[in-house]
Amino acid sequence: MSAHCIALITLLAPLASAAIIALFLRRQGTLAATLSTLTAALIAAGGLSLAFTGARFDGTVDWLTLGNFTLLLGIKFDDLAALMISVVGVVGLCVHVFSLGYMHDDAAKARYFGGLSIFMFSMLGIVLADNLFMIFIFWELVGFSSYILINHYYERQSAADASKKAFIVNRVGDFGFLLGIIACYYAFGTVNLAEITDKVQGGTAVAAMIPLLLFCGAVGKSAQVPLHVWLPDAMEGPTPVSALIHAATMVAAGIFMLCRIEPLFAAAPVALTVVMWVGAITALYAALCAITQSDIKKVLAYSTLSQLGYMVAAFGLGRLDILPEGETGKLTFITAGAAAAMFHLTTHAFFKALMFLGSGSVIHGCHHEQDIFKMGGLAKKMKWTFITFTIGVLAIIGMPGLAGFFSKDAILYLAMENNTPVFIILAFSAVLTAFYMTRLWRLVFFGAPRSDAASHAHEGGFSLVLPLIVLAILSAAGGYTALYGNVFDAVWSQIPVAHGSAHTTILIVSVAVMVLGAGFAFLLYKPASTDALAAKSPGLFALLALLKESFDAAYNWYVAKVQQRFAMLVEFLERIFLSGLIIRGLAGVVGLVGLGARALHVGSLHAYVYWFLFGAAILWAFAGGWLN
Amino acid sequence: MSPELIHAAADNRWAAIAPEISLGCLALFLLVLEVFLPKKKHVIIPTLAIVGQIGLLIGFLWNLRDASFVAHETFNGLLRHTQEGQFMRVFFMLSSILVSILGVIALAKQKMPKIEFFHIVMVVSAAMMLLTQSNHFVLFFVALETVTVGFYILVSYFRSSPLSLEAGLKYLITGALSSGILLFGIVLLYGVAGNPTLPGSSAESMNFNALRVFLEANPENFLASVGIVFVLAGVAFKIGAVPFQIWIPDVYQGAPTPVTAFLAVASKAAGFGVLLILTQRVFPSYSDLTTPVLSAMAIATILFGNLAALTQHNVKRLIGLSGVSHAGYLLIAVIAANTQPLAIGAVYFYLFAYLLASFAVFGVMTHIAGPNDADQDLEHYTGLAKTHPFLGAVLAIGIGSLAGIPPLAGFMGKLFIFIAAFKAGLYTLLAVAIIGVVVSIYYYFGWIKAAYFETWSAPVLDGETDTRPTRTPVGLMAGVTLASLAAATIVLGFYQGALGQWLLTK
Amino acid sequence: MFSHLLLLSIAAPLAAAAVISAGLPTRAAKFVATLGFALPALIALHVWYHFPAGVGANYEFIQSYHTGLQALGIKLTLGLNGIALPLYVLAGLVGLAAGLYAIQSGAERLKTYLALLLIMQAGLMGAFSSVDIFFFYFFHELALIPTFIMVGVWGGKDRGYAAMKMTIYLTVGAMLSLLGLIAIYYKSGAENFDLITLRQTLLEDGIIAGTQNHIFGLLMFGFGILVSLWPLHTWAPLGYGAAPSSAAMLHAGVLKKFGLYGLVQIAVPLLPLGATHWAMPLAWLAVVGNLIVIGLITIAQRDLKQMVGYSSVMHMGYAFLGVATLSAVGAGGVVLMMVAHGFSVALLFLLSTSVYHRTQTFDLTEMGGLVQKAPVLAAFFVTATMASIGLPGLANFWGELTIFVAAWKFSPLLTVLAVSGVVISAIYGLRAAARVFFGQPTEAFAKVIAEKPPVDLRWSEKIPALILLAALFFIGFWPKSLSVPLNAALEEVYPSKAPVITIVGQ
Amino acid sequence: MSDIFFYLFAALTAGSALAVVFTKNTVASALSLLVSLVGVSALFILLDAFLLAALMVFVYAGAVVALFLFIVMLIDSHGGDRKPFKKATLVSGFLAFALLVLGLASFAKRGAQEVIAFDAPSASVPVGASLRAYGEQLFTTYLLPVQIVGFLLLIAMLGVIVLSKKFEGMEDVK
Amino acid sequence: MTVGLNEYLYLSAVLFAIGFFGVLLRKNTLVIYMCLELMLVASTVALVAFSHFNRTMDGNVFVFFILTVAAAEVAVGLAIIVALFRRRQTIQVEELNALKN
Repeated sequence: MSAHCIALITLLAPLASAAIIALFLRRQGTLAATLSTLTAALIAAGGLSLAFTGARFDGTVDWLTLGNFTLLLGIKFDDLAALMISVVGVVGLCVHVFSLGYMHDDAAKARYFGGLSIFMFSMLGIVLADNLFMIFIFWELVGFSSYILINHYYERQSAADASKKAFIVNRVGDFGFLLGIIACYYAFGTVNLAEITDKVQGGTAVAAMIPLLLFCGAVGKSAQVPLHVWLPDAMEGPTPVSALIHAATMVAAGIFMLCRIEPLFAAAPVALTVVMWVGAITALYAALCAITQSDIKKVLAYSTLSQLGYMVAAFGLGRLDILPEGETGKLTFITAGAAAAMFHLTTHAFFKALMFLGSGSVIHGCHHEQDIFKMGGLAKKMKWTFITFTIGVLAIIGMPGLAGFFSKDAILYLAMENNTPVFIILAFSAVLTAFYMTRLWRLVFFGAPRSDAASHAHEGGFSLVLPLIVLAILSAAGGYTALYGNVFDAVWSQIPVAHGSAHTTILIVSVAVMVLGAGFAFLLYKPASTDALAAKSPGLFALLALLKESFDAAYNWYVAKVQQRFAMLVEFLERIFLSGLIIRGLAGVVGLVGLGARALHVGSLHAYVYWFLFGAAILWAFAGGWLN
Repeated sequence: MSPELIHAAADNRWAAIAPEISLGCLALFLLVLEVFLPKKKHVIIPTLAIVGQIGLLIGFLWNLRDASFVAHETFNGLLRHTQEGQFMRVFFMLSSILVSILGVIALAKQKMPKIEFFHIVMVVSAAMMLLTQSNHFVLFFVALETVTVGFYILVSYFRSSPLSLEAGLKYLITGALSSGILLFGIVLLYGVAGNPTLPGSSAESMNFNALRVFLEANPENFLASVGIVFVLAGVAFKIGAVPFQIWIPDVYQGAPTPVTAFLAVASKAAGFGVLLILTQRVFPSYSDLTTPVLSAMAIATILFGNLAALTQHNVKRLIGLSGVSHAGYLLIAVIAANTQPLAIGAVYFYLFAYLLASFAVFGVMTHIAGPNDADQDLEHYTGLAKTHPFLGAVLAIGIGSLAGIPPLAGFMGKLFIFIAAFKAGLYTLLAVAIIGVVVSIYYYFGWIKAAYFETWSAPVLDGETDTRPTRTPVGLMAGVTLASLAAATIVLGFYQGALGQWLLTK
Repeated sequence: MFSHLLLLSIAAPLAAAAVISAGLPTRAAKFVATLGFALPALIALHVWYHFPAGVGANYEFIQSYHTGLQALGIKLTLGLNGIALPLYVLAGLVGLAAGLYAIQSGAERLKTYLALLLIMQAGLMGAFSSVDIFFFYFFHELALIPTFIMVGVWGGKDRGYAAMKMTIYLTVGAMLSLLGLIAIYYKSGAENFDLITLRQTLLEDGIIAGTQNHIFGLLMFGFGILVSLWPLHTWAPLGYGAAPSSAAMLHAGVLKKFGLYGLVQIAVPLLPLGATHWAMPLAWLAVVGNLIVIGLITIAQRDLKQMVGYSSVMHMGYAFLGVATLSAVGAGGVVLMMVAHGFSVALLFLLSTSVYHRTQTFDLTEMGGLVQKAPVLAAFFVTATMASIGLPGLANFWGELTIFVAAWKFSPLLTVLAVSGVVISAIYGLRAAARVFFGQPTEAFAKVIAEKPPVDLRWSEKIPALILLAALFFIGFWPKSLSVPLNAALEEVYPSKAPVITIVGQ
Repeated sequence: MSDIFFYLFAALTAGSALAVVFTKNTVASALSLLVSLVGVSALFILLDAFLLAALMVFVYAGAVVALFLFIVMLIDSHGGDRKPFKKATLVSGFLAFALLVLGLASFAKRGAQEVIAFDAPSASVPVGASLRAYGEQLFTTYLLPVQIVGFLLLIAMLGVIVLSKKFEGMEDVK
Repeated sequence: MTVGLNEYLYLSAVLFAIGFFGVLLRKNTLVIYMCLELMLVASTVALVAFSHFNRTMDGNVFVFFILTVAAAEVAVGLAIIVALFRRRQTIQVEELNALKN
């Protein structure tokens, strides 16, 4: 079977699965789950085989031609796509398997797995796309699948609101993205990624506006400030969904897309700077917000935001002045920042999916209790979960030797080399990361159970544990690029690696950061049912909470007070002026004239004779030429 | 007798006016029957009148293939037989039949002598047939006055109703006034054109051909101009063009419904037939005068008719005023006919569509009308579509056609006029016509609304009587007639066939 | 037989309507109506399938019939090119869906309702398969008239006013466009209504610029009213709010596209200079008026049906913008958009009514949580909403995307404003879906549930909905099925090499 | 000589016409009409239309005015109970009169120029003088109108019957 | 200066105007009707004059018809007036306005 064929099957299988579920398996939840999971396995198998057999190809087909506009659909399977498809395939499969257990008793299982299948289809579409229009198409579809999955518990008002918010906020980002694509189409005459690269490298000037507009898409999808507001709310969805979509893959699509269009940024450094600052601010802001959260998933959500900020910042940091030596045979992108971002994306996908699934396991064990202050003592009751979650925590806070350590180091190194303020911000964010993750970890797993639910907690079934183990292994080992062989060389070779004194410095910083954050957290938080920070420093706690609330408050204010009122004002104006004054007024005037004309028929013959006289006079005047 | 006289007498080729003669004879025969038939058997006379007329119409249509008189003049130039004339003959015979049919229904509600009604209708129809073939002012005037006098009688036919008589009086006085003006115009034209000192003058100066020659030779004669506008004023009265339209609502309301139909359709058509003859055959060289006159009339007519009808509740007045606006549209075509021969066909087509639609509507009105024929309110139509779906459907089709809604015949008529007007470059008139059509939608729609939409009607309390008159059940003959009118309106909208082809290639 | 397929697709529903109104028993009437709706749909599918690949520039399946207007250059010429084909298919399928829905709707006076709907269907099939621009207009009107009656008789609240307003607005629009078409007919010098001949004539010798501007202005505002161009749109939400669902489906889904189709197929290609003159104003009206102002107004709606109505007005903004780009890309986008919007808005109207049957209200603030009782309905509704807000994979996306692409070249600023419509439509679309289906039922709705537990979508609703959904998905996944013939036609009509028509006397 | 007669009869005609309009009494109006018609018939004689002059007297003065008088006697027994003119009527009447005078003036001014070049009729046989000429015209050229007039009179007669006769079994005047 | 056509025409016009004025001014239906007759007569004066001066016969013959028509008209008109009077007991036009608006 040719590589094209495998790729196509991999891409279309989940679509078929979703279609079959939607059409025939609506009431057969178990069958639907099985089908969807098998599809996920097929994707993982197909994706990994493509990636690791080294098949690299592209191909297009004409999909819509109108006039001189042609929209092509095509596959571009290079190292970047191979890396991404591997991540999506593996994490996707894990989440599917986890879901089998987690969603076992859900009434709407079929809908859930159907949604997952659509998501897999859409995500694969983004990964494989060879042009921006195609990316956009699947981009939107990803948003849609996210919408249905967040809205899984639709009887909850909060879920309905969250799904709506996610979709609309994403649309705001897509607004810019689409404009960027169109601008790109006219600037380069093509939206094909390879052709754009050629043109840019061939010297075509790039207006900073184009990459920035495209970046809007990433801001929406990867939830960067100021469009980050949807992601914490998206935790209303089932936890495996959060793991897959809102941590590991979909939100990372923004980073992936940036890497895809990296040459444009390379040609427009201004845009790159903007991206860098957005990322850095997001990283810091989200980390600060995470500190005050009490919902286990919200903590993880803000952590995801923060890590996404990291990746974006990394991308924005751009190239290292000293290019590392290395193979450039299948080079499709050229800078260190992008490579670092992709690296962190990969490791983050593993450990964040792990932690989300772990939290899912916790929630499942605690009968859907999500408040960390009502947990405690789970280390004993849920051993597997505890162990794997711990690995995840260590990975994210940068314990040397685990996956997160390497990728975070690469980013910090790049920042240190390129931009000191950003370096400080990122380092501080890392401190905070360690702080809040440790806080979470302690509160959940240690001390005495602080609620009935926690005290009756138990480990879930095999399908819940297995994915955790797999992901834990990956979180531990995923940072060793050598393990992947040379299939992702185009990416891995660009990862900035510190040498010499820089290496030492960064190592020290990294470890210091971790120790500092974790240490503070250990000092501050004992397993308790109240927030220690709130008790000890209410001012600071309130400030942080305010920080978190401010965006939501601002948006809510905008929606309720500005947008809605403005809409009602416009409607009112239309009703009063257009339909009222102008239309009804005109009708009224005509009606009055009509009444007048009607009233001329007074019934008296004399009046009528005067009409005749008048008529004769007028005609006379015409005849005499006085009226011509 | 001198040879010329013999020749002149021999030129009276009576065969050329066989339809009119036979119609007149049929009318006389009815009177004779009334005298000789026993009282009890008088009931057959109306049926006989209708059947006889239908027979005449069929016979005439059969003989239409024989066009030996077409494009000839007979009766020493008093008559000129044209294809349009043949068309108008059919038109008037048709309307005579339809009026007779409506008359049967309407007269049944009133205790009135019947035979005279049919007699007068037929004589008037015959006179109109001659009128639209006239080629001489003497014949023109005599035929016109026959029509007018006939209408005086018909309008006041329901003599037990003061309203009918009042309408008769109003029609009488305004009609006589307009006849006076018309006559004065004719006299002036006759006098000027017979003036031997002027170029092109003729001894037979009341003959249209001679008059035309004279007018071409004297393009800016004041007396001729006055004569022309006065003649036009007389015709304007017939067609109900502003400012000679003012009598219409009152007379239409007071007149018996079939007569209203006759006035609205046949009298107006006769007016337009005459107007076309005059503008096309007699006054073309004075188009610099007639065009602005008719244009001003058209604009005022369309606007006035539609606006005045807007808030009208009495359906007879309503249809009268809407008829005024139709006259306005037709006037546009008459003006366009100066440069676009197509417009002539448009006028005839429009008239024909108008006949079908109007009689459909009047047919329904006749059934709805109560004992007080002048009181026919929109309110009487509430729920019509539910209680009498057939009448409702016919009404809707008729009104739709009058409003010019595709795919009904009335739309085609308007379309032809618009095309002709466009070709003639009459953009202002066209704009006014469009405004008129839009305004007219409102009141036509109101009528439909009354019949279809509003199912609510005031409850009849104890001790009160329902103010709405009882509706006459639809008889066989009326049913067939109304159905064929409606069907013809629809078919003619889709498929104009030979009729369209014939009218539009003139 | 096969060469007269297009005629059959018009005649079949008409015949069905005639047979039904002749008074069939209800069961038989339903059967005949099903046939009357199915046949055009089948013919549309047949024609679609057999449409010669890649041709499209020429008219296929062409047949001419004489109806008696040859003298005016009017013949009933039926045929399809790549631009007409998509709309023809749209008409067939939406007609079938609306028809099936109506047959099972249990409306009062069902037979009349079905007959009217069938007439509408015939008009739609005719309008999009007419090569003759007169019949194009004619069939549009044929389809339009039943709408008024259906709104007036079977409509919801305010139906009287809504029907009246709709009638007057649409009459104005129709009149203006009729004038425009006549103007093209006359000014082209071809004196022919046949689009093919007109094009050829104008290719050789175009109309001078000033005249083109006037004619295009007429057509733009005439068609603009029909398509609800801001600020001439106020009839639309009102009318759709009041219209019975099948009528709203057919009108908003198909009939409204007539105006855009006229602009794309007739006005822009034949009047390139006029189009250029008006492009900017049109684009600004479309973007600021339809997209932004109406978009905001849509957000402010509380009534579900009104909201769908307003959203349909808003989406027309994209289409107008596409027309204004005067390019093959834009025009193609408009056609795709029309088809997609037709299916999706019809589906939304259908489902809104289904929602109403379960909630007894259209007020969005009085519903909620319906998904728990009717998950399939919810799924359909969400899918329809997604389609209407342009989700890829559903048909609407292609149209919007291509229009945006075309618009950027025309004016980046306007494109930016227009793309913001994507956000606006997401806001109101999702909000409506959420208010109706998600969360917990409101108190008012809880009461309704308690009294009469809502059931999920019935088959009588599901089948029409599935037809529409299937079409949305099919085109969404396989746009080529329409775009290949469409593009072939556009290459011919909108060649990328300017100017389309050589201009004399400029 | 005939000039004097002309002015005499013209004055008589116009004067009595004014009297028709302005006398209060309806009977007086009818009688004035009679006088006016006689004046006209005298003018006809001046114009050599002897037959028409006779007809004018017989038909118009003799029959029509008699009919008028008869009806006046029948229904208008109170005589002229005309209400005094309202102010509005006076004003509009005055305006109307002004319009008519204006019209007349313009008619005289413009029309006169066009007919001024007339030859006075020469001494040859005046038209319309001979009865035979009427006969020939009416029964050759104008035979058709004569027939139509016949029908016109018939329907007029029928009309009068329908409007006035008491029919058996028909609803009638109270 | 002999009396020419002009003088007759003036007279005719004056008569016509007087008739018209009478129709305008008078309230009594009968008198109005008389005035209408005056207008017809005015036309006949012009007609006969034209006929005389133009030396054509047609005008005179036309007068013949006019007289007949006028007679018929008067007969019908008076019948209507009488019938109306029988029902309304008045022939004043301002009271005969049941039909209006």
